[in-house]
Amino acid sequence: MATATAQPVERENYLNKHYGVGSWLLTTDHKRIALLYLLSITLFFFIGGFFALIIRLELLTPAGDLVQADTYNKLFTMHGMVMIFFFLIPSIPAVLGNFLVPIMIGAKDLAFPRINLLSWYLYIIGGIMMLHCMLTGGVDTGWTFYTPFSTAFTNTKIVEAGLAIFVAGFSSILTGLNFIVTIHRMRAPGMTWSRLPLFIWAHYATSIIQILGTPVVAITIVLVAVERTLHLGIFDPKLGGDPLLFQHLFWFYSHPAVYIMILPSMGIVSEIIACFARKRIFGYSFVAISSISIAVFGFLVWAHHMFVAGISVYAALLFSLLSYSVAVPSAVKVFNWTATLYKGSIRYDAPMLYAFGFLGLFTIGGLTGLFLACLGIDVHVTDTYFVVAHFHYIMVGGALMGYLGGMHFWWPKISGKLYPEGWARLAALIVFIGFNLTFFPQFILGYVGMPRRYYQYPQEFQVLNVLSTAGATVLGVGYLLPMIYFLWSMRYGKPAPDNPWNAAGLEWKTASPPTTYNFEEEPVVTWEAYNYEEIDAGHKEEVPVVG
Amino acid sequence: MAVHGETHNPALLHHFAEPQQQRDAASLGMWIFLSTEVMFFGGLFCAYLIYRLKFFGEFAAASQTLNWQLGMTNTAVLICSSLTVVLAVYAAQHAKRAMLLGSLVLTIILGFAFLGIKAVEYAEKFEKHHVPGPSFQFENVKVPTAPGQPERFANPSHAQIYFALYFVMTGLHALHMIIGIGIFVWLLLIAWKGRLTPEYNTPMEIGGLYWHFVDIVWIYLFPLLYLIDLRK
Amino acid sequence: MFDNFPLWPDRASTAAGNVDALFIFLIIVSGLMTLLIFTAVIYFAARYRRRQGVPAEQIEGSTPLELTWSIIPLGVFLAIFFWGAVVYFKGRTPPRDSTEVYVVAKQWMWKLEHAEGQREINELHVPIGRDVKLIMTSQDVIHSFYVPAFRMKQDVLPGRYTVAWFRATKPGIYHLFCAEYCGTQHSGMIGSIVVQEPAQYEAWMSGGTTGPLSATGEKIFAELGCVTCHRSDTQGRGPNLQGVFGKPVLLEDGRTVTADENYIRESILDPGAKIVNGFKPVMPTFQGIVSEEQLNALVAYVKSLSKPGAPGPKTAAAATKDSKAPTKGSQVE
Amino acid sequence: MSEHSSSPLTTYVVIWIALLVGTALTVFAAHINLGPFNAAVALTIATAKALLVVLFFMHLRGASEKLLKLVVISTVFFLLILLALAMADYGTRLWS
Repeated sequence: MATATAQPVERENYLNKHYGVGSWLLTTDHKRIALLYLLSITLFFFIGGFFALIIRLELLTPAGDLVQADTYNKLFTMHGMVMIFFFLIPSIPAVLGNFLVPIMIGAKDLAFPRINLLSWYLYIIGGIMMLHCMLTGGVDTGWTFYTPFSTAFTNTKIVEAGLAIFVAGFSSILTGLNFIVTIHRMRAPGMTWSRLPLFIWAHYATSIIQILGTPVVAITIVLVAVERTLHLGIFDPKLGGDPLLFQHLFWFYSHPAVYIMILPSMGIVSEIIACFARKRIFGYSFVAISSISIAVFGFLVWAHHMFVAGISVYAALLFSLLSYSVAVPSAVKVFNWTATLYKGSIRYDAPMLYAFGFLGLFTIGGLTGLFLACLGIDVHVTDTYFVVAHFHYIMVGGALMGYLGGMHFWWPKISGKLYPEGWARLAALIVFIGFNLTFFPQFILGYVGMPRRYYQYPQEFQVLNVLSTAGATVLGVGYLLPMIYFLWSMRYGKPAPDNPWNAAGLEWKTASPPTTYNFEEEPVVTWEAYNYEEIDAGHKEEVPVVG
Repeated sequence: MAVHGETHNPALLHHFAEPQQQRDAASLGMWIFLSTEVMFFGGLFCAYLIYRLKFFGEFAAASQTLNWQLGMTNTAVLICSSLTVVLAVYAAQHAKRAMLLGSLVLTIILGFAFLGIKAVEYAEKFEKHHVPGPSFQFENVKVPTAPGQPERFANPSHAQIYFALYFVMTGLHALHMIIGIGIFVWLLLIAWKGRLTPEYNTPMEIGGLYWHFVDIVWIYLFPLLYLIDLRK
Repeated sequence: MFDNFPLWPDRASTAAGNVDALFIFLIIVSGLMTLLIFTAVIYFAARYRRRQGVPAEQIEGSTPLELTWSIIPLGVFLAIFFWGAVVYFKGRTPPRDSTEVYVVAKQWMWKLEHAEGQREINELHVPIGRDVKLIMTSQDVIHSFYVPAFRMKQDVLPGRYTVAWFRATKPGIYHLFCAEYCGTQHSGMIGSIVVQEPAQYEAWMSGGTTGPLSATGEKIFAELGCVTCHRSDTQGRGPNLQGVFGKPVLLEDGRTVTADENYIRESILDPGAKIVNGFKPVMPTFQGIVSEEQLNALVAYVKSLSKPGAPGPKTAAAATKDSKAPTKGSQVE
Repeated sequence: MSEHSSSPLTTYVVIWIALLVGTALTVFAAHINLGPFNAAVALTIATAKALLVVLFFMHLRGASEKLLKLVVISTVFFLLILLALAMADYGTRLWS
């Protein structure tokens, strides 16, 4: 990240205040830590993406011809573990959240800057363990570690992968802890709860899940490791244990974990839509509260992953019913974003295109969630490509779309440079098309019955798989493009003004890039969030065009 | 690590406006960390609950091989240490140096006493082959039953699940004790150097919160592990 | 019989129609919702694109509107839930007089045994129009028995039985998949369900067999010496097993359980777990002594003792408690 | 936490004694036959002891704002969710 190239007259900012490797590796500046995260999660994203590429290539033909069955099993396992624990969960909170949460509430830093740095180091230690595990054999259980396969049957590196996730989990916990304390204790004068940007509300809700959910999966992994090394019978039916207990404990975290990925993305979309429609978000308080209710209700629904796993019929009924309780606040959000567009003054800059993309993909992902929560349908489609398509629509279509939208929206603030707008719009379009081409066929594939985690499959599934692989190629290009032009812009991009979008929010009231302590003097907030009416009244002239 | 622009209060980190804000942040941070800890143990309690209901007889039989007198002693030891901790916090807030140092030393001694007793118990498990794993033995142990009911022998593999949970739960708790003692040794060190003052004693306060939490975990572990079905 | 590009799976069981109807309903509902949202987004985006001198109109929000779009979806969701629950409940409750097939899954094959004694591997012959109940267990890891054409899936767990059922409606050969990831050859753990007309099926059934599964079970029952304690009178050291299956059993600790397949299985492998009231826990465990197949045969035998034609009066301790014990399966714990 | 409200030393000693008495009571109750209530009694006493520690030793009672109380209550809530919903499966498995 040797960014700030010497330019003649440059303001002092967080990028150029100190130089040298040490000034980065020992930094406690939340913005620099965010960039450390950005670098590392991008690395893991491309590692995970590389696995996905080979998976899709293998599935071009029904026969298992490109790789061995064992290799394929390791590929999808590593793809899942890397993408979930080392990309999606840290992506928005640890990069954009880290960068923006303190600035948006008018603080100089997170409450515990050194713990923030510790989080990154834990993440890196976990990441290195994961890489080491992958390079020396890998794991083949699927990211779900189901027992007794993981504890008694596979001979791959379960314990090491488990420990990597355990360590990365503590990184996630500490990030969440830092956010909650920061949001409670570090708000600038006048920044009341009802004036908080929805991005902050979303991160607050995310942090609740990180703090309460992650430890449960951590201890579950410990139990798996103990069981695997000593064969105590905790999850082994031969010794009286119950493999379903593992699934309960695992999904207690791993279902809410989906909301760790999607909630911050929803926060970003709220910011973008408000800015590019020049409006206060319709039903601000409902959108804010829906974030919290998604986090809370998210803990009540985990066993909908287990409808055919052998749980009691009555528990299945209960969990199915509860699952719909999460659907309501999600629907409320979508309706409110749509309503915000009404009578707005809408521009289609790249971040807004990503937000539109998010709306479309999340709607489809969310609605197919209704299918899976519905007991009668779930029996048929669970563990098929229908599920694969559904969660990719949420976690890639939703979370990643939001992440990219956010990266574009705040890139001028983060780097102080403008990216090429035309390329960015093109990339948004390519991602949207490529994504649908990749994953929509998988819904059909699932309903006609192709089980997931199959490395060879019956002939009749081939056409849909070829379509999916073709889409993945397009999607891959779409993901590469932003990385290229972001890097390009760091050197050749035009310097960004402090507020290129004329956006509301404290982060736009400081310099681009901000100074080390974010603000020259502590801001005092006297306005509501998304006060676009005042902003636009103040700027009678046309909004400056970017790019 | 922090870069101080104007150094008026060395303990106040640069990004806080005032000491009060810093204290409140630290204490909230600790409480939230304890939430995480509760859920960390929570997964184990969930496993315990389900297997206790499933294998009640074996759990009772296995529980009764434990020495509840030692368990009770350890509970008392921890409760006493909680008192010394709270006295240490009080002393730090009221600038009573001798009381502060004394309470900290006592806390550390009590912490070691707890671990010592625990070590005695663990040693006994090794001798009796009650450590789960290849050498585990639990043959011909009768399940406690009410008078008049037929007797039966405990299923060793189900008893093993009890001991697995026993070792994971108490082991994790002991690990927390060891970390707690580490924290208190550090507190003793900075108290010795006179860095805990009525104005600035946040480390003492949040270190105390942690210690009390570890105490509370034991308050639950004691009856759940040591006192199953003793009446028969 | 497979097209190269199917958009809809074969519909070959009574459940398939129900699931498809619900699925189509859901497609319509979610299609309408998607249409509504997409139309609104696209229309607003076009209609209210930025124009010089036309500022956005600030709208705070509207509580009635919020309530409307919370409550209406909630109502729709509840309707979906109820319909789904009904379909699920039907799919989980095997009809009483089903033909039984015992399934043993292992890495990476399906072993199936008809109650009549026919054994098959990775292939299951069934007639149309008859309810077939699958009693499944696994020798190693978790598998899942999945027949897309029947819209039926059930995980198969080691250490216990799980149950599923179907009634085939259309002759043909359908896929049987393992749907729960189970190791290296997971995707090779596939087979076929051969659905035949009753006449063809009978012809197939008359092929070589070692006799009904319950007869095999009876033989094992004698060989292992079970019969010395579980006598068909009240004098045995163990309960008389005549007519026990499917009935509630009063245990020595006062609980009542229903004697289903899992209960019989547990009683063989872990006899001390649930002791029938009035008996001593003297039975040794058969864990590691009987194979999964033998276990299935024993279960089939015990069940056969409760068939209407089975001999012997209901004299077992369990049976005498019938009148007192609640008839519905009651809860344990 | 905010205004450093330390309870007077006598309170600490009283709580300490109460905790020791609670421990003795737990052991005593475990030795008499209360049928299924043994576990309930043990857990009730443990919860009472935990409450004493949280309220007095951890100064939750004197905390000036509701936030810390909310943290404690919601943590307990989510722990109970984990236990209760897991039991919703295990407790009803034998019904069908």
